[in-house]
Parts: sequence; C-alpha cells; structure tokens
Amino acid sequence: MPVSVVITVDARACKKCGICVEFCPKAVLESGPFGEVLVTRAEACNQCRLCELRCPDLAITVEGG
Amino acid sequence: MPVSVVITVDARACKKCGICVEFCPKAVLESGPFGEVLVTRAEACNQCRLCELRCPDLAITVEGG
Amino acid sequence: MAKLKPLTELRKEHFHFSRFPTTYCPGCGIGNVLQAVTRAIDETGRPPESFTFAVGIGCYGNIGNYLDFDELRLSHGRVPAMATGLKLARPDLNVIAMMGDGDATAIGGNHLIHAARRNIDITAIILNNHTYGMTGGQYSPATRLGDYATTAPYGMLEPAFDICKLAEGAGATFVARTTTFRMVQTIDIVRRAIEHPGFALVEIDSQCPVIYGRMNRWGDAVSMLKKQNALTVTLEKAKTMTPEELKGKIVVGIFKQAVEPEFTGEYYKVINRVRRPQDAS
Amino acid sequence: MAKLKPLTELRKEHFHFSRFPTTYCPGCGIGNVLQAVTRAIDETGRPPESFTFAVGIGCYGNIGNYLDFDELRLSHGRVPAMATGLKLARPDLNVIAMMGDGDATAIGGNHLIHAARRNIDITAIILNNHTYGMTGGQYSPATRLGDYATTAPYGMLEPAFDICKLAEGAGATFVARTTTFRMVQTIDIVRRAIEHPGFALVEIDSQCPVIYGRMNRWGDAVSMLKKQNALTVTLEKAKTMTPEELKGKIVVGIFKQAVEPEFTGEYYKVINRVRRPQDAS
Amino acid sequence: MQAKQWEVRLSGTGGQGLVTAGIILAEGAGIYDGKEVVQTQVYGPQSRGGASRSEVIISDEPVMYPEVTESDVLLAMSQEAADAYIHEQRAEGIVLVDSTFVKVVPETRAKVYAIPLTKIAREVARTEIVASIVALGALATLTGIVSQDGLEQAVLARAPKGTEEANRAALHAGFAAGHEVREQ
Amino acid sequence: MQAKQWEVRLSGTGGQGLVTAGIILAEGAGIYDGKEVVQTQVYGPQSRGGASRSEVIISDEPVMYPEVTESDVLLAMSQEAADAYIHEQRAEGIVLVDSTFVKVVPETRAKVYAIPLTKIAREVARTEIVASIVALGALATLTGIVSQDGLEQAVLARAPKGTEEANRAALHAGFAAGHEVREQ
Amino acid sequence: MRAKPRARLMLGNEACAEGAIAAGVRFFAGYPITPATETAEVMARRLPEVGGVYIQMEDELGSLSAVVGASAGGVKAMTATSSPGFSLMQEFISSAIIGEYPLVVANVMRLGPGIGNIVASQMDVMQARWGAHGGLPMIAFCPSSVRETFELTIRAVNWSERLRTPVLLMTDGVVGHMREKVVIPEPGEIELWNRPLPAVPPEEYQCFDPGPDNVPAIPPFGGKYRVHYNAAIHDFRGVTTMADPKWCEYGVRRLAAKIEAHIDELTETHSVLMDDAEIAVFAYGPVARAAEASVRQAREMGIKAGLMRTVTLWPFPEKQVREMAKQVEVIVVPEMNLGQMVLEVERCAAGQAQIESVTRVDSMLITPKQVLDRITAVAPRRQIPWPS
Amino acid sequence: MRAKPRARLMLGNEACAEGAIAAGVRFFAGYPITPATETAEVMARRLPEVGGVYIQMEDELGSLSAVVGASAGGVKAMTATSSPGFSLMQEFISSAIIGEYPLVVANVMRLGPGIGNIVASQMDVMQARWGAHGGLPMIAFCPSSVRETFELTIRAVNWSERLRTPVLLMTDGVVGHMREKVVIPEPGEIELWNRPLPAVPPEEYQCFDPGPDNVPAIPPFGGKYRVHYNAAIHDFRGVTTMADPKWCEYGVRRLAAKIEAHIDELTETHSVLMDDAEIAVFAYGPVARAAEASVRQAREMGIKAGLMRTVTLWPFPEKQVREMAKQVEVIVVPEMNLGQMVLEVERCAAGQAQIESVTRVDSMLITPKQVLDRITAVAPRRQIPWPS
Ligand SMILES: Cc1ncc(C[n+]2csc(CCOP(=O)(O)OP(=O)(O)O)c2C)c(N)n1
Ligand SMILES: Cc1ncc(C[n+]2csc(CCOP(=O)(O)OP(=O)(O)O)c2C)c(N)n1
Ligand code: SF4
Ligand code: SF4
Ligand code: SF4
Ligand code: SF4
Ligand code: SF4
Ligand code: SF4
Ligand SMILES: [Mg+2]
Ligand SMILES: [Mg+2]
Repeated sequence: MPVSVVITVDARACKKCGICVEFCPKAVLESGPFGEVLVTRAEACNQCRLCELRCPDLAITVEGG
Repeated sequence: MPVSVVITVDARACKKCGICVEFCPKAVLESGPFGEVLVTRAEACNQCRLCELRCPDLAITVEGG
Repeated sequence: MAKLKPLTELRKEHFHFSRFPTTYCPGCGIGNVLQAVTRAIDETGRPPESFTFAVGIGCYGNIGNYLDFDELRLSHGRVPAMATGLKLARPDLNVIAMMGDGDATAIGGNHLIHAARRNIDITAIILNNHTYGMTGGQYSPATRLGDYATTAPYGMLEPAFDICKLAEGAGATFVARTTTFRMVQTIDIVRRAIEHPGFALVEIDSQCPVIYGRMNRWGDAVSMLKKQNALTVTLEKAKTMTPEELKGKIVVGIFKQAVEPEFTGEYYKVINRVRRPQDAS
Repeated sequence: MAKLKPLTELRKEHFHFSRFPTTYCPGCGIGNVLQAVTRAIDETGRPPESFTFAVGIGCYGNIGNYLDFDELRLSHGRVPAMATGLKLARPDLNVIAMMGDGDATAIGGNHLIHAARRNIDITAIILNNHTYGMTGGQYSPATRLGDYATTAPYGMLEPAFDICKLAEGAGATFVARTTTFRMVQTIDIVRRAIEHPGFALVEIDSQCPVIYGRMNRWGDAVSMLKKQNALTVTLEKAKTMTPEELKGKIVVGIFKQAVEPEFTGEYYKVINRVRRPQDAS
Repeated sequence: MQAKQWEVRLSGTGGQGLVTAGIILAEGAGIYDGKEVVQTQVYGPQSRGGASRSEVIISDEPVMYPEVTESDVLLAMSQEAADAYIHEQRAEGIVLVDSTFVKVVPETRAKVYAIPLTKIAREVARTEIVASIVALGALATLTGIVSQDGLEQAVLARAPKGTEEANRAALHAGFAAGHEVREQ
Repeated sequence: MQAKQWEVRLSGTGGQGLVTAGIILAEGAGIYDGKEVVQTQVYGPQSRGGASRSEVIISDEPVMYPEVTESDVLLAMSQEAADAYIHEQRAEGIVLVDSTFVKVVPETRAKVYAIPLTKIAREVARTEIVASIVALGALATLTGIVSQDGLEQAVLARAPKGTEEANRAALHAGFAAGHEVREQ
Repeated sequence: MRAKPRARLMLGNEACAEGAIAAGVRFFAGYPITPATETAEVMARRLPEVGGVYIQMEDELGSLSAVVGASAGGVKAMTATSSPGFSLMQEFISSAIIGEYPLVVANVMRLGPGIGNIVASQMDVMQARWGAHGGLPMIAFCPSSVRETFELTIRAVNWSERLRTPVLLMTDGVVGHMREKVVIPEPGEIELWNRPLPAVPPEEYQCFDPGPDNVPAIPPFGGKYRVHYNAAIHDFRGVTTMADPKWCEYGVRRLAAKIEAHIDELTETHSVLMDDAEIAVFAYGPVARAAEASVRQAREMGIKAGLMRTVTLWPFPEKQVREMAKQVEVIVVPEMNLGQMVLEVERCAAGQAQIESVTRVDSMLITPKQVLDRITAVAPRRQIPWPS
Repeated sequence: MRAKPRARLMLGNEACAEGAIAAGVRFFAGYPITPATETAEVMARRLPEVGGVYIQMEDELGSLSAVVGASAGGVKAMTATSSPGFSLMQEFISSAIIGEYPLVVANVMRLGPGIGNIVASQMDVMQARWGAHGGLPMIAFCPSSVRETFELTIRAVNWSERLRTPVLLMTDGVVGHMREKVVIPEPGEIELWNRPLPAVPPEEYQCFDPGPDNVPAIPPFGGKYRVHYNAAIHDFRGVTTMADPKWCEYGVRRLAAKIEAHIDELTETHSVLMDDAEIAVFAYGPVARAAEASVRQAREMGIKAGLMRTVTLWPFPEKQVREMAKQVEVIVVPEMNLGQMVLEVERCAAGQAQIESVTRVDSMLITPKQVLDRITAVAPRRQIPWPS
C-alpha cells in the first residue's frame, strides 16, 4: 500500500528543538546528527498532525491522506 | 437618684453633623437651633457610649457612672 | 464595653486634638475610621511608637495632621509599595497602610494586589467612600453601578470592584469588610487585622455626605449612615441569600483568615542563612 | 481533526513566513501560542482584518514581526489599557491583548484588573513562562515558590499569583488556563474566549527552555513540555483533589464563563440615547 | 466713576452662591451686554464651607491682567469678608454689604451701601439661596456695570428649572433696593 | 610589537564562552599581572546563539578610549567571525583562528596562526566548552599580553567547581599549541 | 430648540474640552486631578452628545494608554492632567513619539514638587521639553486666555495629526480656572488637519515609510492595509531592528527632523510695543498679561518697554529671541517658577542683552507691579538719562 | 577563607552595586530593565550577605516607592533603572524631593525614545534636571569609568543623606556593561555621611524645622520623636498648608536653596591640557574618554586642544564653563544624544566662544576620530596660522 502522506520540514524555519520528534505518537520522526528532523517512518504516520500543531516554528507540515 | 453621667461636647471640634443625636438609643441628645448638640435627657443615658464611638470628630465624651 | 478607653485619653494619647476641628466636612466618615483605627491600635497593647502610618492622597490623606503617630505620605496610589519597603527594612515596625478607595484600587491597584500576593505583614485599611472626595466627586472603581458622579453624568456604567474579592484573588491572607456605623465590630476587626501575621486588608465602608451623598441624593451624614446600615448584611446572613438578593448589599465580616508564610519573615531567614559575619552592617 | 486548516495556508494567511526563522530560542513556547491564537482566530470565521493585536514588551512582544495582523505595541505593561481605548473607540474591531506574565501581572497588573472589572470585550492572552525572558530571567510574579532566577539567587520567596483567581477576583467574566502542550484544547479555549462577549482571559502556560529551563534544571523544550504535561490537571480532576495535592499543579480548564453587560455596549447605549443629531460627527 | 474697567469682588461664605453670582454677572455683562469680562474665584483644597470669593472684571476693552488686585466694587456678604477685603478696595469705588450679617463696616474711603440682602431674599423668595441675586440686582442699579436687562437674561439662563420666579423676584427686589439706598 | 596598549578581540558564536574568556583574559592581565584593562562585549536583544564578541584592552597606562576599533589581536572561532572582523585588524598584529571551524582565512596583512582549538579541547578535556581556554593559552604564548601564571590563576578562579582540571589541561594545551605554531 | 448666543462664558478647562471637540476629538481618557478635572468633567458630558467616548482610567498611565489605543483606532484623542499626572505620563509620551501616535496631552500646571499645592504654576515648562527619556523635540503651546485655550487646543490637535506626534498644551491653574468669553465657530469655520493616509495600494504600503515629508502615512485599523505601531527602533515595515545602529540613528533623526522642518510655522510670538523697545519683557501664559500691563505702565513712565509673548513654548522661538536680544538692552523674564524659560532666553541672547529673571513660586499669578518693579529697577541706568 | 585580591574586575553595574554597599546602602528595590539589570542581580545576591534586603517590585513606580519606604525607615536605599523606567519614576522623584527622602536612583541610559534600543545613549541628561514636575534643582553625577561608578555611587549616597534629597547617578550602557578594575576600600577607608539627627529633645522637635543649614533633622521611625514625611506643601510640623502661599514659596525656595548652597562642593570637573588650550572639548561619561584621546591626538597634530570633563551634570558647572568660554575660541561638545548639555554650555558661554555640537544617536560610543574630525575642522581657521 503506497503511503500518501508528505511530511515536510522547512529547514530555514526549523530550530531543531526536537519537539515534533519526541511527541510523535507513531515515532515517525527522528533527530539527525545535527538535530535536524528526519522522516524515517513515514508509513507509520497516522496524520494526527500533532507534530504540526506543536511545532513552535511552523516548520513541519503534514499533507496528503 | 442623682445622675452621675457627664456628657460633654467640645464645641470647637463638633461640626454639628447630628450623628450623635440621631443614633443615641435613649434619645438623650437633641439638636439645637444652630445644629449644636444639646444634652436634654442626661438622666436617660445608659452610657453605651455609642455617641462617642460614632462621632467623627471626637467631639462628644461620656464620663462618669 | 467597659473596656472602651475614655475618649479624653484617646485624644491625648493618639491625637493632636488641639488641631481640631479637622478639615473634613461635617459628618464625614474619615473621623469614624480614625477613631476605630486608633482604638484598635490601642487595644493591641503594642507601643504606639512601633506603629507607622503609610498614607496616600485623598480627603482621608490629611489624617497625619491630626494623628500623633509616625507617618509617611508621598504620592497618590503608592501606599502599599511604600509600606512594603518600610516593613522589609524595618520588620520591627507595625505598618498601617491607610488608603482611600481611589488611592487603593484605582491608581494604587497594582501595588495593592502585589502586597497581598507577597503576604507581607502590613495592615491595609481602605476607606471606601465610593468616590474621589478630594478632587470633587469623580467616579472611582468603587462607585456603584448607576450612581452619579461628576464624570458619570449619565450614571456609572462600569461595575465596581468587590475589593475583598480582589484582595482574596490576589492572595491576601486576611480579608474583611466593615462599616463606619458598626464601630464596635470595626475596632475589633482592625485589631485582628493588625495582629494577623501577614497581609491583612480591611475595607471600611464610609460616608461622604458632602460629595457622594449630595450627588446621589443619599442625603446628609445621618441619612447616609442609615442607608449604609440598611444595606449591611453579615457574612452569615449573606450565605443564606441569593446573588440577586445580594446585589447592592454591603456584606460585612471576615472573609478570609489564614496563616501562611509571611514574606518579611521568610526574607530574614535567608539573611540569617547567608549573612557573612565580617560584612555585618 | 480534519477541520484543522493546512499549516501552509495558515502560514500564508496569517504570517509573514518569509521572515522566519523567528528570533525566539529553539523550542520556545511563544511559537506554540502564536499558532494556537491564529488558528483560533481563523476558526471564528471573522474577517482577519477585523482583528488587532495589542502587544507589550517581552520576548513574546516581537510577534508583530511575524504576524500578518494589525498591531499596536508601545510600552511595557500597558496592553490592557491600550486595548481598552482601542475597543471603545472602535467597537467593530476584535481586540486581542497579548501579554507576557511580566507584562500582564507585574507592571501591567493594574490595567489588567481594571479591564477585567469593566468587562470590556477584549481577549487577553497571557503567555506565562514564569519569568522575564527578554531581560534574561529575573523572577516574575508568576515564578514558582522556591525556583531560581537571576534575582532570586536564594530561591523565590514570594508566592506566585494564581492569575486566573486574580482575574476572577477582579471581575473577569471568562477565565481559563491551558498549556502549550495541549494545543487542541488551547485553540478551542482561545476561540471561545474571542467569541465571549466581555472580558476574557486565557492564561497559557508556556516553556522558556533557554532561560527558565536552564536556570531551574527543567532541561530543554522537550523535557519542559513533559514536565509541564505531568503537572497538568484538568479542572474536573482538580475538584477531586486536596489543596495539598494541588500544590504546584497546573490546573487547566475554563474556570468561569458568565454573560454580563459588556462595557462598550453599555457605553454606546448612552451615546445613542444622548447624541445630538446636529453635532453628529 | 468713568473707569472703563471695573474690578468687582464678591465675597462671603461658602453656600451663599457667590461663585454662581460671579458667573452670572460676567455672563450678563459679557454675553448679553457685549463687554469684555474675566471671572475668577478662589480654589482651595476642601474649600467646602468657609470663606468664598469670586471676582469679575468688566471692561470695554480686552482685559489685560485677569485678577482683581484692588476692587472698584466690593460685595461683602459676611462680616469676615468685609473685614478681609475692604482694605483692598479703591477709594473711588463702592462697597455693598449685606446688613443681615455685616454689623460693623470697617473704615474705608469708598462709598458704602448697606442692604439686608439675605433678609430681602427670605422675604421675596422664601429662601436665602437667592441673596446673591438680590445683591447682583442692587449692584446693577448702584453701578451700571451691567444692564438690568442683560443681568436678568443671565440670571434666568442659569436658574435651575422651577426656580426662575424666585430668582426673578430676588433680582427685581435687588434692583429696587439699589435704587432705594442710592436715593438715601 | 612594542605597543604598550593591546586591543584584543575574541569572536565566534554564542555558546563558545567568549565572554567568559574575555573576562578571564582581563582578570589575568589586570588583576594578576597588574596591568590596566577594559573588557567589553556586544549586548543585543535575544543574543542567544548567533554571533558573539568580547573585547579586552590591556595597557600599562590607564586606558582612555575603552572600545576596540582596530584589534592588535584577533581570535576568530568561527568562519563568520573571521570574515567579519579580519578587516578591523591592524597589520602589525596577529590573528588566531580556530582551524576546527575556520576553513578560509580572509586576506590580511597581519600574521595569522591557525590552531584546531576546539579539536584540542575535545581531546584534552573531552568537552568543546573549554576551546576558548585553549585559545587563551595559545594567545598568551603567542603575544605575551598576559603572563602564563596570571592567566592560569584567572582561569582557575573562574572555573566552576569540578571543572578545574579540564580547564587547566585546556590552558596548558593552549600554551603548548601556541609554542608549536610560533616555531613553525 | 434653544437658540444659544454664539459667545459663551467658559472656564479655561472647558474651553480646552470644547476646543478639542471642535477639533474633532472624539475620545478622551482621563484621571481626575486638580486643577485639570473640569476638562474631563465636560468631556464626560459632552462627548456622548457628539458620538464620542469618555473614559476615566485607573491612573494617568492608563489614561494615556487608552488615548493611544483610540488614536491607533483612527480617532482623534486626548487627555488632560496636572503636574504629578504629567510626570507619570512621561514614559508613555516618549513611546508615543516613536510609535508616532497623534494625540494631545493638556497639562494644567500646579505648583510642585510632589503634591505641592493645587493652585497654579508654570513649573513644568522645561519638563514639557525634557521630561520624556530620549530628549526628542516636543511641540508645546501655552495659552494666555480662555479663548486662546480654545484655539490652541485645536492647533495642538491639528499639529499632532499632521506630524503624527504627541503635542502638549501647557496651561495652568490660572487660565484653567478663569472664565472668559469664547465664540465657538461653526464646524465649517475651523480648518482641521488629519493624519496622512496612504496613497499607495495595500500591497505596496509600508507602515513606517516616511515619504518625502518624514511623516509616515497611516490608515485606521481594520482595513486592507497592514498597520503596525512599534515603539522600539524599527524599519519601514515596522519590524523591530533595535540591534541595528543604522536604524537607531535613522529613527531618532527622522523623528527630530519632522518637527524641526516646521519650526517657523510652529513658533508663534506676539510683540507689543517692541518697535522701539530698549527693555523687553519675554513672557508666556497668563504672566504675559501681567507683563503687558506692566509694559504699558512703563511706557506711561517714559520707559521704552516692550513685550514679546510666546504662544509656542517648544520648539523655542529661538530666532525671534536672538533678534530681540540684538535690539534691546535688557530682557526681563517673569515666570511662575524658579526661572526656566529664562535659561533658553539667556542661551539665545548669547550675551547680547542683560537677562533679568523674575520668579514667583507661591502659586499666585505674578502681578504687573512685580514686573514693573524690575523694569524700573533696570531702567534708570539705561533709559532715563537718554533724551528721547 | 579565600584571600581575595583587593582589586577586582567588575562590570560597571556591579561597581554601582558594590559602591552602594560600601556606602552603607542596605535596601534595594528594582524592576528589571536592560542595560541596568545587573545592578539588581548583584544586589539580590549581595545584600542578604550584609544583612540588607533586595526586593523586585511590580514596576518602577513600586520600586521607588519601596525605596522611599525603606529610606523613611532610616535605611540607606536605592534603585537602578534605565531610560523608560527612569521616566516612570519622575513623579515619585518629585515627591521625594519635597518629602526630603535620602535616596539614590541610578539611570543606566539606553537609546530612546520609547523602547528604542537597549544598548546605550546619553539621551536622558536633560531629563535628569527637568524630568520631574516642579523643576527643582537636582544633583546628578555621571561616571566615565567603572572605578568612577563605584566612587560616584558612594558620593551620591553621601550627598543624598547630607541634603536629604534624591540624587541621580546618570550612567549608561557603555559604562554599565564595561569591565574594569576596582579596588574596594576597607570599610573604614570610606567617608560616610548620614542624614542629620535631631539635636533637640522629642518635645521640641519639629520634623520639618530646617535649622540653620536648611536640611531638617530626621530620626528613624519608631522612636520617641514624632516623624512625618509629607509631599504636599507643609509647615515645620509637617502639617499640610498647601492653601497658604507663604508656605508654598518658603517650601519651594528652601528646597532649591539647600542644594544651591553647595554648588561649589558638588560640581567637579577635570581639566586635561587646558592650560594653554584654544579649543576645548567639554564632555562627560564614557564620551569624555573618546574626547581625551582625541585631544591628545590633536596635540600631536599641533592643535592646542584641551578637555574639560565634568563629573557633575547637575548642578551644571556653570562657573567653570563661563571661565573656559572666556579662555578658548571654540568649545566642542560631543554627546550620545541630539545635543543636550551643549545647550547649557552655549548658555554659559554667553557668546564668548563658538560652540560646536557633535552628536551620535545610533547607540554606539562616540569615537576619538569623530571628535578629532570636528576639532580639526574648526582648528585651521583659528590655530594653524598662528606661530606657536
Ligand atoms: C498622580 C496623581 N493623580 C491624581 C491626583 C489627584 N487626586 C488626589 S486625591 C485623588 C482621589 C482620592 O480618592 P480617594 O483615594 O478615594 O480618597 P478620598 O478623597 O475619597 O478620601 C486624586 C485623583 C494626584 N494627587 N496625584
Ligand atoms: C518600563 C519598562 N520597564 C522595564 C522594561 C524591561 N523589560 C522588557 S521586557 C520585560 C519583561 C518581560 O517579561 P514577560 O512579560 O513575562 O515577557 P517574556 O520576555 O517572558 O516573554 C522587562 C522587565 C521595559 N521595557 N520597560
Ligand atoms: S518541532 Fe518544529 S522546530 Fe522543532 S524540530 Fe520539529 S520541525 Fe523543527
Ligand atoms: S502527523 Fe502525527 S503521526 Fe504523523 S508525523 Fe506528525 S505527529 Fe507523527
Ligand atoms: S457626632 Fe460629634 S460632630 Fe456630630 S454633632 Fe455629635 S458631637 Fe458634633
Ligand atoms: S452614651 Fe449612649 S445613651 Fe448616653 S448619650 Fe451617648 S449614645 Fe446616648
Ligand atoms: S468630600 Fe466627602 S470624603 Fe471628603 S471630607 Fe467631605 S465628606 Fe469627607
Ligand atoms: S528567553 Fe525564553 S521566552 Fe525568550 S525566546 Fe528564549 S526561550 Fe523563549
Ligand atoms: Mg474615596
Ligand atoms: Mg514571561
């Protein structure tokens, strides 16, 4: 089953605080070596958009579904 | 029975507001023609000292008893 | 009431009676408050020179002319903050913060709530005559809805503060309301407030016959006191009444009395802990 | 949650996203509040240009750089008073009064309680990060007892305000608390606050990881949010708990919601009554 | 007296309506007669009761210095007022005292008229409150600084609803009393 | 270089401890060596992260103008800092760059030394936080503006409890690295 | 409908209120203080009659804040206070300068320091210029009469709108509590100025772009234009740029320049008998009326005295005073303070004339005699010996 | 016990705090504001160590109020703030003048108006003199270095006590945020002055009886003496007599006189290379250091330049400037504002010297080059042609 969700992190706006990573209920995201957000399990995303809602920098978007 | 109470109004301090007269429970006091306080029924005084307590100008004193 | 100190002694001990008559209008409640507060001070048995009055600006603000107590009086509205500085610097003093409703709740509102929050051992007395007496009868944050004032020619549109609720909301640990008519209770409440180890606030509902009374047809001092008394409801009674029934009433009594850590005391604990002997001042 | 507007649209409609990244520290809760408030505004369906932000001074005070709304921003602490003037002069506007805990409850405390008393239709949002972020972490009236701040090197000795209780005591008709973690509820509460016809206050508990978090070993934004969430208790739950158990907890929910005459409306009734046609402006 | 500028001082105690009287005089002379006028009064803290004073300068030309230093016309409605202000009265001017209260007129080179203003007020209007209106009426006839007509319009414009008649009566009684004493 | 006054600029990014380094340098030279010193730094709103700069003037005589206009000694611990400040560097002075971060040294007539300060810090103290201490050590040997002894006392007086050894190690590594590059 | 005579006897403070209404002021926020309160009281009654709003705020800080809020809303707004309240407003006045809010503050001066006395003084005239931090130029007018109070209030409102800056009306307990005749013009008879509105479409609009005349255009809130008011150093868009020295310098100098460009229009002085004067009196406010009387009396004594009365306190009429100093031998400066504007006179005179300060600080108006005494005291040496 | 070296590297704001403690200050109330906050932060830590109290108040009004309360309690007290906070304090400063409370306010100036910028300026130096209503004379010191901050804080406390009046320390973000060496004297090494105590028994004591030196004696609260502080016009007993013009006049003039009597002791200026100077630079604060550098550079160029640095802003060193103006041809006045003290220089010069204002308002310290440029610009005409 193809995953239709697109998770985008705006690298300019993102401050690498790790909030989206930590509180994603599905562990979709991971922090990279420089703190950047990596989408490592997109297929697990339930599109709850909590990452979007909790990002203090409006940096992460979840689209599709 | 001689009345041993002495009710004194300090004319300098008294502003003739009538509070002592109005609220004396025993109607001991009266207002004179110029608003001055007259002690007209000293014998009825029960020395409750409400007149003293309520005088905003510390002008009336009740002594004796 | 045999314990009531003879007025002649009170005059001698706590007043500059030779400066009477005061500048207050006939029947003004400020005099009632003065008597109540000095009697309460007297009844605590604490030495009079340990009391300092912090006073603001307003009709009531001239009390220093007549009272034989130490006093500091500066700008309009800063009483609780001045009292805070004084108490912290001189924990040995009993600090009475005397304020009008305007002084305390309009321009001084912020200092009042912060003194309450800190729970600093100050006795705040608010003489609430529901107006700015000194400046001639503008509305104050304590003017009743619908009443007239020189700046409320169409009737007061802003709800008044419930000063006691405000103080409670801010964290005051002793909160009470009383009236100039209820002198015996007022003396008692003020004494308790002084003895309360923390921030204590007493609102005293008072008559301003010449300004507020006239403008609102409440009449002279006598009829104002009657009306005040008619509106008075004790806290116990109030508990049995509906909010509707309580509208416009003057609920009297002690609303809160709780012992919590007092700020000055807490601060001096720190001083005692960190003070360096060699630097002692 | 399907109704949640896509973030890309939100960015376009209500933000100057091209000016991002913001000057805020990584993980700072100010951004959470911004998102919540703009979403709430959006959800009211009212035209965006009908909203004006009145903003004070503090870290949060730079939001005008990023928000695509009309804004007025002047001195530290005067937001509720500026908002009052604006709302009275322009009843057609929706006025959002954005404040920090310092702005709102320290220097601005008086204006806050008076706006609450007047029940003027303003939405007051207090971003409570329990510190003065902008000036580098001094204690604020919302700093928790015992916590450290640059000016509380021995631990905070003054009790904090319960901001919601203060607002209630002052007469606010809508009072609520929420947190940056509870975004969904926060959006909902802020929307209700905007729609409330009267003075509405929402306290949003927020994380300041770089100043408050570091100084008090609460850690970074993630661990601050975890701790915030662990301390959070809903109003319903709180009702079942003892005061002891509630110490240090963040009670969230709507504490008060009552419809009372709104000041601007009352004032314009008078205008309509006394206005003289020939003088119409 | 041909001074083109009149300095008028109305004095007495609080409650006698002297401030209003000053305003009425100024309006009569200024608005209705078209003269230049300045009206001032003493403000003090809590000046409720106690001495009261109101001053009016009436002139054909713009008034330079706006305060009264020496009066051309002095109205004294209490003994205290008479005692206090008669020394700041010009010799060429006139003094009107309310003989209801002023029992001893201090020495002055000015012409003094005594009229029982308050008594007249009580008689014609059943209230002392209009005594100052009686005074204005008398001053109008005694000095001509304001026209009777202008004064009457000013009085009526200021009279609270329902008190017009009392005020008018007081004013006319004042006109008459003025005539009377001048003829004495 | 026989200038009796040294203007030193320490630059890099927030979190590298440059303000503290400036204070330590000033204390070493001022308090322990007895020189006259002024230390300043850039304050800005929310200058958390981002560029950081700290300046020290060391002199045998009272320092007149307290700010650095052109530096005699420039420490650049980031590429941005090197790019920004090398143009306000005097030709007769020296530049020390942290080669961990500064990959391209902009053109300058001043003598440039490159030392991997942060790398050294990681090696000798297992933390990057003392990179600026390494830098101070190197500067001391390279310039002599502060005595090694004075600097060491200053470092130890400021080191938080438990970090003394890491700081001392970093400093000595700096002394050594300074010698090394000078001899190259 | 009662036909009211067009001339009305008015209290100075009332004239301030009526002048404001005539100028289009529709919002007044105040906090009571003697001797300024009547302005608020008149406004409380009158504003609703003309569709405006009066509000009594919790203090003076709140009053000025509310005025700023209303002004930002596009409504002409003002407050009135007296000395202690004026002091409390200084911070916010400073902020209103940089935020560029049109508004008027009337200060009915009483005697200071502190609570002082509630009657009258001219003790805050220097404070009008220097009371707010930053020391930016201020505009302050000072009326000598009730009519002038009416007129200058209108002028104050007009300038505040035109230059988007707070303007001060520095009156005092004497003029504020004096009644004189005022003829209220019909609405159309008064020239009203309004803040500049943007000439560009919303997309191109930048709320702090000052345009060629240094005054940024500003629409009211609630439209398609995005409006920011910002009291920190900012760029053309209103974005805070306080860390940037360039914007600091630009911001400060522009705010000064927009006022300085209009000094000639702003400074109004009136000369009486100055043509051949050898002794000048420089005065303002009600003291100028005592001064005029004294000058006329001096002329009767054969002394060539003249009066320069200034209506504009700030910007100080520097040119006019420099010219005067070149002409006369002595300048007498009577003031109800310890000598304030006399310092400016002294500065501008630059040694060209002898400066004589006459002061009075008992809360009473200076008398003609006081001024005359000083004129005659300095006159003999200078004028009596000379044949005329 | 660690043996600390007597010299310490200190931040300017820290030196203010340590100076205050050395001067006996045991109470500090503050409200945070950049660039003044460190003074509060140091006090918060240090005061309890010496038995004193630090409190952070709800705002600047509260801070100064608390300071007054503590001062009335007999404790030496101060606050520190920056420009916006300083504006907010003006009303209370005015009240403290008439109430005669000894206290010190340190204003670490930043750039205004409004929020402005948080770095540095000298934009409030005129406000120091005129910011409070009433316009009474003020005492204000201005340090050029960290060490001088320490010393002048002590001096400010001393004068405030001796004259029972608020004293201002006008420092700025440059000096406040600079670190230099300070040698802290041993307690006994510093001369400390205290407010006068009554010499008469309690029965005879009147709390506002000013005695022969115009400063009323005052004991702390809580003793047998009855003490009133009253910010309204009052008589010797402290009874409000504001309706009485006599007391108004007396009160105002005495408050001015008690300061004016000490002008010579209060005004401290330092001259560098002034003996034969033909061009003088007049400067204060950190700008004086740029000025000194520029003057020395000018001398190297053969220009006879000199520096007068003033430590006392107020009372203005009028005599010194008048003398200087007679000596030199040009006075250059560099300031980090739009030109403030230059107006005083111009006034006192009275046309005797050409006055050149050099201004900088971008929040950065004036450089030696800026001053030198002006010196050389005015020099050629005047000095280069003359053989030396
Ligand atoms: C800063 C300042 N603003 C305003 C005033 C004017 N003022 C003096 S007393 C007062 C109101 C006093 O009201 P309240 O405190 O209720 O006292 P009351 O006169 O009713 O006893 C006001 C507004 C002032 N003195 N100072
Ligand atoms: C009159 C005045 N006093 C003090 C300051 C300094 N100041 C700026 S922001 C601030 C505190 C802000 O705290 P808060 O409102 O909680 O906002 P935060 O920075 O925490 O977001 C202070 C004290 C100021 N700008 N103006
Ligand atoms: S929450 Fe936002 S800012 Fe933080 S790491 Fe995720 S995308 Fe970046
Ligand atoms: S939408 Fe929900 S599940 Fe998907 S990445 Fe974001 S937080 Fe995780
Ligand atoms: S209550 Fe006091 S003041 Fe009033 S009438 Fe009686 S004695 Fe006089
Ligand atoms: S003591 Fe009581 S009974 Fe006697 S006169 Fe007074 S009020 Fe009346
Ligand atoms: S005005 Fe009112 S409060 Fe003031 S003295 Fe008179 S009665 Fe009392
Ligand atoms: S200091 Fe705190 S509140 Fe301010 S931006 Fe940083 S994290 Fe946010
Ligand atoms: Mg009141
Ligand atoms: Mg905060």
